Amino acid sequence: MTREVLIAGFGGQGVLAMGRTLTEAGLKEGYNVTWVPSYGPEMRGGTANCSVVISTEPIGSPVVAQPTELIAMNGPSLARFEPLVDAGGLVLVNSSQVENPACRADVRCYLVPCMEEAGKLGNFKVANMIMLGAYIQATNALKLDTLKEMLATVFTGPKAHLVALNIKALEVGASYVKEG
Amino acid sequence: MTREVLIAGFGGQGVLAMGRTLTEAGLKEGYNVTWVPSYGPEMRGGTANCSVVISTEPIGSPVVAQPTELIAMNGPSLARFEPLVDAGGLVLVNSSQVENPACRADVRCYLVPCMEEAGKLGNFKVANMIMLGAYIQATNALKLDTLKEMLATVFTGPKAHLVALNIKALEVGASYVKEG
Amino acid sequence: MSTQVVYQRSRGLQDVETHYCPGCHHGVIHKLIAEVLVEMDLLDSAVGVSPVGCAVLAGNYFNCDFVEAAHGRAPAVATGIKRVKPEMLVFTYQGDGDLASIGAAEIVHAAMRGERFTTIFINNAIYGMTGGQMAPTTLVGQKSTTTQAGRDPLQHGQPIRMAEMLSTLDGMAYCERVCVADMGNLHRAKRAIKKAFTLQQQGVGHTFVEFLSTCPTNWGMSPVDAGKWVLSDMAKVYPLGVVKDVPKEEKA
Amino acid sequence: MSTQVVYQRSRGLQDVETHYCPGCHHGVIHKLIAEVLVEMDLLDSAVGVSPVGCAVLAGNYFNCDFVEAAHGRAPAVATGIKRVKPEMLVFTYQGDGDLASIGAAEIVHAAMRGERFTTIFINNAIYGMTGGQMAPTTLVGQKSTTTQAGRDPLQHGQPIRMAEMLSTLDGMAYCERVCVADMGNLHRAKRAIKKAFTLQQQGVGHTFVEFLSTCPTNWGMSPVDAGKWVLSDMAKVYPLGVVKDVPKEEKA
Amino acid sequence: MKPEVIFNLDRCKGCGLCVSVCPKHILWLDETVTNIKGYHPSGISDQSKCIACGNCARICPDSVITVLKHQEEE
Amino acid sequence: MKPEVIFNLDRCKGCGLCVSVCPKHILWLDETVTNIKGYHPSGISDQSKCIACGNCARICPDSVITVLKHQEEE
Amino acid sequence: MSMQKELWKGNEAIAEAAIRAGCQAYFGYPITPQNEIPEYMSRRMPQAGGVFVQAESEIAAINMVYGASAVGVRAMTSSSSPGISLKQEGISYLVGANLPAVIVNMMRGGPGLGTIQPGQADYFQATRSPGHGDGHMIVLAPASIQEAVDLMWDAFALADQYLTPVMVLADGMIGQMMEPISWKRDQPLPEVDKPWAADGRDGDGKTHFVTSLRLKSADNERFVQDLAQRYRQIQENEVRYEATDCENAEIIIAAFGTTARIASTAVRQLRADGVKAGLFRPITVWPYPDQALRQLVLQDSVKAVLTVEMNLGQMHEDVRLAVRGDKPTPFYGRTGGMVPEPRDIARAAQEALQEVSE
Amino acid sequence: MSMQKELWKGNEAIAEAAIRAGCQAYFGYPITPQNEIPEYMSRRMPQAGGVFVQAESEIAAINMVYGASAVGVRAMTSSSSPGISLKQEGISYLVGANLPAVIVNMMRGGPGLGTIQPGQADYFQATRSPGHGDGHMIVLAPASIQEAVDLMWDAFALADQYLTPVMVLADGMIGQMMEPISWKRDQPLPEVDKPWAADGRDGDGKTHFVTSLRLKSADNERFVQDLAQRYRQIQENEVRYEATDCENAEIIIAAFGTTARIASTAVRQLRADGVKAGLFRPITVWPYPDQALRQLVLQDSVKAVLTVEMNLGQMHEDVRLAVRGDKPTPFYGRTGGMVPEPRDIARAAQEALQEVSE
Ligand SMILES: Cc1ncc(C[n+]2csc(CCOP(=O)(O)OP(=O)(O)O)c2C)c(N)n1
Ligand SMILES: Cc1ncc(C[n+]2csc(CCOP(=O)(O)OP(=O)(O)O)c2C)c(N)n1
Ligand code: SF4
Ligand code: SF4
Ligand code: SF4
Ligand code: SF4
Ligand code: SF4
Ligand code: SF4
Ligand SMILES: [Mg+2]
Ligand SMILES: [Mg+2]
Repeated sequence: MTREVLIAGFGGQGVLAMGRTLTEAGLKEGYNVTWVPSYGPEMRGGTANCSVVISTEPIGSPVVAQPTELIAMNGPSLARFEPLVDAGGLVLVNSSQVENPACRADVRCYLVPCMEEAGKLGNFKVANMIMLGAYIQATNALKLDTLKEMLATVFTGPKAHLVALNIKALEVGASYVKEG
Repeated sequence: MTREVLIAGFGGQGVLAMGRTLTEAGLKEGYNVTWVPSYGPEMRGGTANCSVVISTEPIGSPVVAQPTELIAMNGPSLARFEPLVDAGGLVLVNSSQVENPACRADVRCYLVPCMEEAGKLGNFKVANMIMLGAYIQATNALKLDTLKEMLATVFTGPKAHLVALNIKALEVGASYVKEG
Repeated sequence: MSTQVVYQRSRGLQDVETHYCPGCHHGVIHKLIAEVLVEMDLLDSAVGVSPVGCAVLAGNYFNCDFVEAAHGRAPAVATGIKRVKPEMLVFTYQGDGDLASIGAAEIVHAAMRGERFTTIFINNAIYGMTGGQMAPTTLVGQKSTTTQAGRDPLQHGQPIRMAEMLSTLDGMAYCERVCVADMGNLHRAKRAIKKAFTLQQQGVGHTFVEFLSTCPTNWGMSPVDAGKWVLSDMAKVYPLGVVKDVPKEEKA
Repeated sequence: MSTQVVYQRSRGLQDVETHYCPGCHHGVIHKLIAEVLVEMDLLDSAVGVSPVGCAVLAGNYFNCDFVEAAHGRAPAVATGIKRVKPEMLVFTYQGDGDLASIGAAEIVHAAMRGERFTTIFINNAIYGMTGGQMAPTTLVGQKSTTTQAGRDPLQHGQPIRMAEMLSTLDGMAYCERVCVADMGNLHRAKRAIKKAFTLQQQGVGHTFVEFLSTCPTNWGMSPVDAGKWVLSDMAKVYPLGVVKDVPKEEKA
Repeated sequence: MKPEVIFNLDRCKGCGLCVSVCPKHILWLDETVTNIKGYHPSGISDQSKCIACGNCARICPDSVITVLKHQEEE
Repeated sequence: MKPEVIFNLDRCKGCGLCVSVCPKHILWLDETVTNIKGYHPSGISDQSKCIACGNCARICPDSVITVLKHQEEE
Repeated sequence: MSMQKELWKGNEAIAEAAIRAGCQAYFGYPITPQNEIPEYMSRRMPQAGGVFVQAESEIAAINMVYGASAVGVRAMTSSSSPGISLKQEGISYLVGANLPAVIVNMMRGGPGLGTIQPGQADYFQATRSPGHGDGHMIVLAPASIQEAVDLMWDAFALADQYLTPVMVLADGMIGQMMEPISWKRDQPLPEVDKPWAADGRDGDGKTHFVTSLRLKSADNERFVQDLAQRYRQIQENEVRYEATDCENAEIIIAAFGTTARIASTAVRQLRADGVKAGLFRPITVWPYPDQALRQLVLQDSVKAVLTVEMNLGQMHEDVRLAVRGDKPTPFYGRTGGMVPEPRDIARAAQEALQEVSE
Repeated sequence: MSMQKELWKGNEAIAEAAIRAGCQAYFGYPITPQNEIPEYMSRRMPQAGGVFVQAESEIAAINMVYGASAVGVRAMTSSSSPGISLKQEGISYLVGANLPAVIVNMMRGGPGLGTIQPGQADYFQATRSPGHGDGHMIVLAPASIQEAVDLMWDAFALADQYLTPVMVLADGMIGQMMEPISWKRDQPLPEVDKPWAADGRDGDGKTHFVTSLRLKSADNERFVQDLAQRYRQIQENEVRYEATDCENAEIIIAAFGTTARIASTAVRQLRADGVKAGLFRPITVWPYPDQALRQLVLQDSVKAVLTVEMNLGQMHEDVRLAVRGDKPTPFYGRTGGMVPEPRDIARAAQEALQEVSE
């Protein structure tokens, strides 16, 4: 099993953090994992993206050129990267940020209104967690519980109250896919 | 014919100039010539030397490692370079600057008291011209007249009066070898 | 009805987007230079030298010729240009890492020789382009990615005041420190650029305008707060105003 | 009969000949440093950093450890040393080409950081080692092999005054300009070295002693005339005396 | 005299500098709008209060703003 | 007190700095002698005039000179 | 020693590994894509009792390393391509003064300012000419963060043992990516006696003079010949490489660093497609595993050796030197910051085989 | 055009030749053994209406050249080994920005400060890696002052034609010696149209931006591939060498520059002793006359190719690449500032032949 995930969006949408959380969770479940960010001035105010590979085999190339799965957090990212996705692959779209979202016919596609849902949870920052929940649900790549456990170790001390919120966000995202 | 001349002495004795004059004269007579100075901090206050090659053939190496002729303007130079001279070669010694000058048995040797003779001519600076005269006389490498002609083109204008002095110096040096 | 243009995009800039972060003063300073180039009719005969730093792409933004220099070497590149093309208006545009750190020797010597080009020095107290490391101009106590507990004078020394240091050199003819953090300062800054370019054309020596600038991204401030910090904190360490004005002193 | 030694060769120097030209002040200055090292009992714990320049072989002459630096980089090398061996007495010995030209960035930054070593700066207004080219410190009108008609301010700028320029930096704790052209100055010079070393040990910041020195060979003067020229001409452009003394100012 | 303030909205980065220098406090960042760059762009609340001082345009790092003054022909 | 000025002649480069700082003008360069380095070394003309001030030794770049003061035991 | 896997960013892992291996001083200057090294060092070095200085330039940094090393302290610097070019004189001085040092180069795409994306075009600079004069560095080329971490111990040990600068030659990919590692080696290297260090006179008053100046040519030649002798020792004893699936392979792919790990996927794909492909990966690119490669190439089964690099063909020259025309040596390269994809490499291998069979 | 012979010092002849060839600006910094170049330029350039600036460093000098060249002016610099190391970043920028420039390297013995005596150990740096990234310079290696003088015209012409830095790679011997030359070429090179120069906007308002930054990897790759294309052209069209007595030789001596002229005496001595020796002397050491050498070496008569250099064997690698193991390729080198003597070279050749016949 090799999943090659590309996660892309505006700088500030938590795209890199989403990738890191996913990678860390993959490691926890015993997979080989790699994470590579896009870096440099192209990040500045513009877009950000990262490649995550989760595999049962040793990982050769950590760069995802032809994603099996794309998470597009905004319109430009969808436009730029959707054409690269493997036929039969998966595309997750943050539909709050894309006008008239539409996907290729030969890929599995989910629209997740991350901002709206995050707004409902009272914190726009968890938009990426919502998306991550959706991703897990849509792929079964990892267990949702693994992520939940991780959250408990990430948010400690004065930030402990964020655990529940983030778990909630994961679940909202997941449910979105189940239902969608 | 290939003459490989090494000229050595204290800095300030006109060693490099002597070599250049010789080289220039060789060129005038249609020979292939090269001149290489020693350079760098070893010159500083210490010793100076240069290699002159005069040849009927194209000159490969301009560095004189095994001189056919050595002009030693002081004791350290004689001590350092005499052992390198070709057997049957020529050694000219500025005997004014060398205590108890003595030469190898297998080389032709002339002692020229350049300073004393220069003193007699009223100008210590022509010591090197005296030695050059001696060299020409001892080797017949070039014509004394070539050098004399050159002097007329080197010293012009306000320095024209130096021509005669330098010609005289060449002749003194030459006569020294004739007689010695 | 007649229409008067109070302000429109300067012809001195190309009609493209910049890559600068929101509210970064690089963009504001670019505009001022562009406006002066237009007002002095220099677009055809000016050449700018861009640094390695956030302004590395300046040549894509200005509507005049540009040469991109190696990190810190803009003064040497500008020297090469001005010496062979004395009729051109030559200016460099350098950040504080570029000019005050790696390129310290080059600016000192261009100023010493009195090279007849103008330096526009963007002091934002940080390495912007590379993500917020300490610059020689970083304030004491200021945090950066390489001084995470704040700049400590014992470890890192105290901020370097380039305008003052370079003004000890006889080749420096005109040196002023300005900023664009409010409208009054913005107007003064533009006048300083114009004066520097004018003096360059008169061949009086090196001309130098230091801008206290912002880096909202790496300072972790909003653009508006960053502008306020320039006035409240930076200007204390780097006083605004004319540091040296040889032509004026000579007249007086 | 008892015998008192008024002066004998310093134990701070190795018993070897130097390669310096007759009468060159490099030799005199070496002696003063060596004497101070002996008097302060530092021979075992001092390390000098020699430049690329006539003093490149200083490590063969001094009776303490030495590290030979790349041209101009002695302040960086000394920084590397002092940071990892703060208990050692570290000093650099640099010529004006080395320190004021190619190495301008390194000395500016060592001074800015207040690196706790001592710079001995030998300003002889020329590149000695390479045969007499213009240095940044060459006087206006002074001839050199690259300014054969004399240094021209319009072409080459005016002499750089390193002591004054560096004293604008907060990291510079003590900066004095001295010479050894007569006995009074020689004694003052030695005191300056001792003071710099003492302040270094107290960790107050960067300490810097600039020597106006001679290069009889490339100036084309006798050693004695060269010494006179230091006092008559050089000292006019480079005033002798204390330029900065932070510990003293703080006390006052 | 009728001032007009024109925004090239796609170029706006929502930095707020224009807002901070408007003497009439009539500029604001519209959080309900996101432009193609992902920013909330600047807008004018009450054009009639504008005095056409040009501050907003002069400080805008991205040359988003044009300020015009229309004069009734007399 | 009997001053003594000792020269390490082979090290002397004949620069004349010692000569120039001797308050008693008793040092000179001996043009009749050339040492192994090719220089005319320094020498003292009248040792008895020496006041053992040490100037000559202190300024000599090549540490050629040692100055001693011999004291009659009292 | 914990063998638990931890997720690390390449740059930070390398910095941490250096500290754990016993590095006592770091001097550096920011440049993408290696900024996390100085940033991490600025935090951690003081905690570890070591020295961190943000130098005013790459030149100052390498000369600070020179100073620290000259007084016997384990020191390192890091940079990326343009910054490494600026260090050439300093590296040559380290060689000339027999000083140990570790230099990390996170290569990016050149020439000039180029891009900040990964590249491998500093191979020649690293392996052929660290500055002017006859000098070499030992050059280690890790293909994963784990290997980079492990090699930091070797880098410092080799530097001390052979009194030479050692370069860790990686690229922006390895610097920027994260992957799991375990801390296999957790003991700092033992202190090494450095009698030549200029850290104060010996008890008997003997001084130390660390210098690369040997004004007399004969002295300098003696030094260079001694260097050459040491280089022969290094070539004999320190060659490292990894050969995977090379036995009886019909095509051997030669690649180093990031390109090699990408090529390993290509090799798997090729094998899946029935092509007997193997991967030859030098770990020391200087000294180059010349003999090892030659032996493998001379197998009857081998029809071609395909070199793959992120440059115009630099290691390719080492491959050609090893193969000496005995087998075809095609080349596939991406440049300027572009990273090859496994399928491209696989295709190049297929094409190479086809050409041979024609 | 006067064909009369004049005695010139190498450094001064090169400087004068540059001016006569049409060089308009010189930027340099003193270093032995090339000081006479800046000194001469400081006198003559202003007389010739050109620009001379003594830069504050070698780095400043190469960047001044970069500036002058960027606005379309023929510019040069010169230095010697350590100074050339400092120019590596700048040279890489010239390559990256497609800028013509001429750089003279009067090599001395390295590494580090080394000696100021002649050396040839910057061969790798010159031919393999002008700085980081995939770049090359055309490298011309004169063996006499006459040739150095003549090559100055070629250097500037090639730089303009291929928009590339060109290095004249000589050594202290050629810089310091005097020998007779004649001014064979006395016309300055024609002006070249440089539409890319940043010397003011075009009539239609088009601006020029001279840069080596190509942030998008794809753009940078396109640039590097264009470079590679130009390099292939250069390799096809600009290879220069001299082969003397190589036909039917039993041993070919391969050497460049000063070593080659010394080897020519050795060849005469060998011929006098009845040994059929020949001399292969590359004039362009990049591009290397690979094919020409290979052809000569493959002659049946040739038993060995002896490479002679003043280094540990750098051009030797090019010889081995050309010979591909088809003939023995022994090496004789002096290092660290030592200059080989003809008899040593002759002896090495004799030994090489003996080894082969054993
Ligand atoms: C030789 C070299 N060293 C380092 C870098 C990396 N680098 C790029 S920009 C920069 C500094 C930017 O800071 P500054 O000059 O203050 O400009 P700003 O981005 O703040 O405007 C550095 C260190 C480089 N490109 N080249
Ligand atoms: C990188 C480099 N550039 C240039 C040189 C040549 N060089 C040797 S010494 C020197 C300058 C000497 O002048 P200064 O520093 O004033 O010392 P002085 O000899 O006058 O005491 C130069 C340029 C060098 N060795 N290395
Ligand atoms: S990083 Fe800082 S200096 Fe650079 S563009 Fe962004 S805000 Fe401006
Ligand atoms: S060249 Fe000048 S500085 Fe150097 S030793 Fe001689 S006199 Fe002194
Ligand atoms: S022109 Fe002046 S008043 Fe009108 S919106 Fe802009 S800043 Fe406000
Ligand atoms: S200043 Fe310009 S970019 Fe910033 S918010 Fe206003 S219009 Fe937008
Ligand atoms: S000790 Fe004083 S008085 Fe005696 S010789 Fe020396 S300088 Fe003259
Ligand atoms: S000062 Fe010293 S070297 Fe000079 S003449 Fe006097 S004794 Fe000799
Ligand atoms: Mg900055
Ligand atoms: Mg000097």
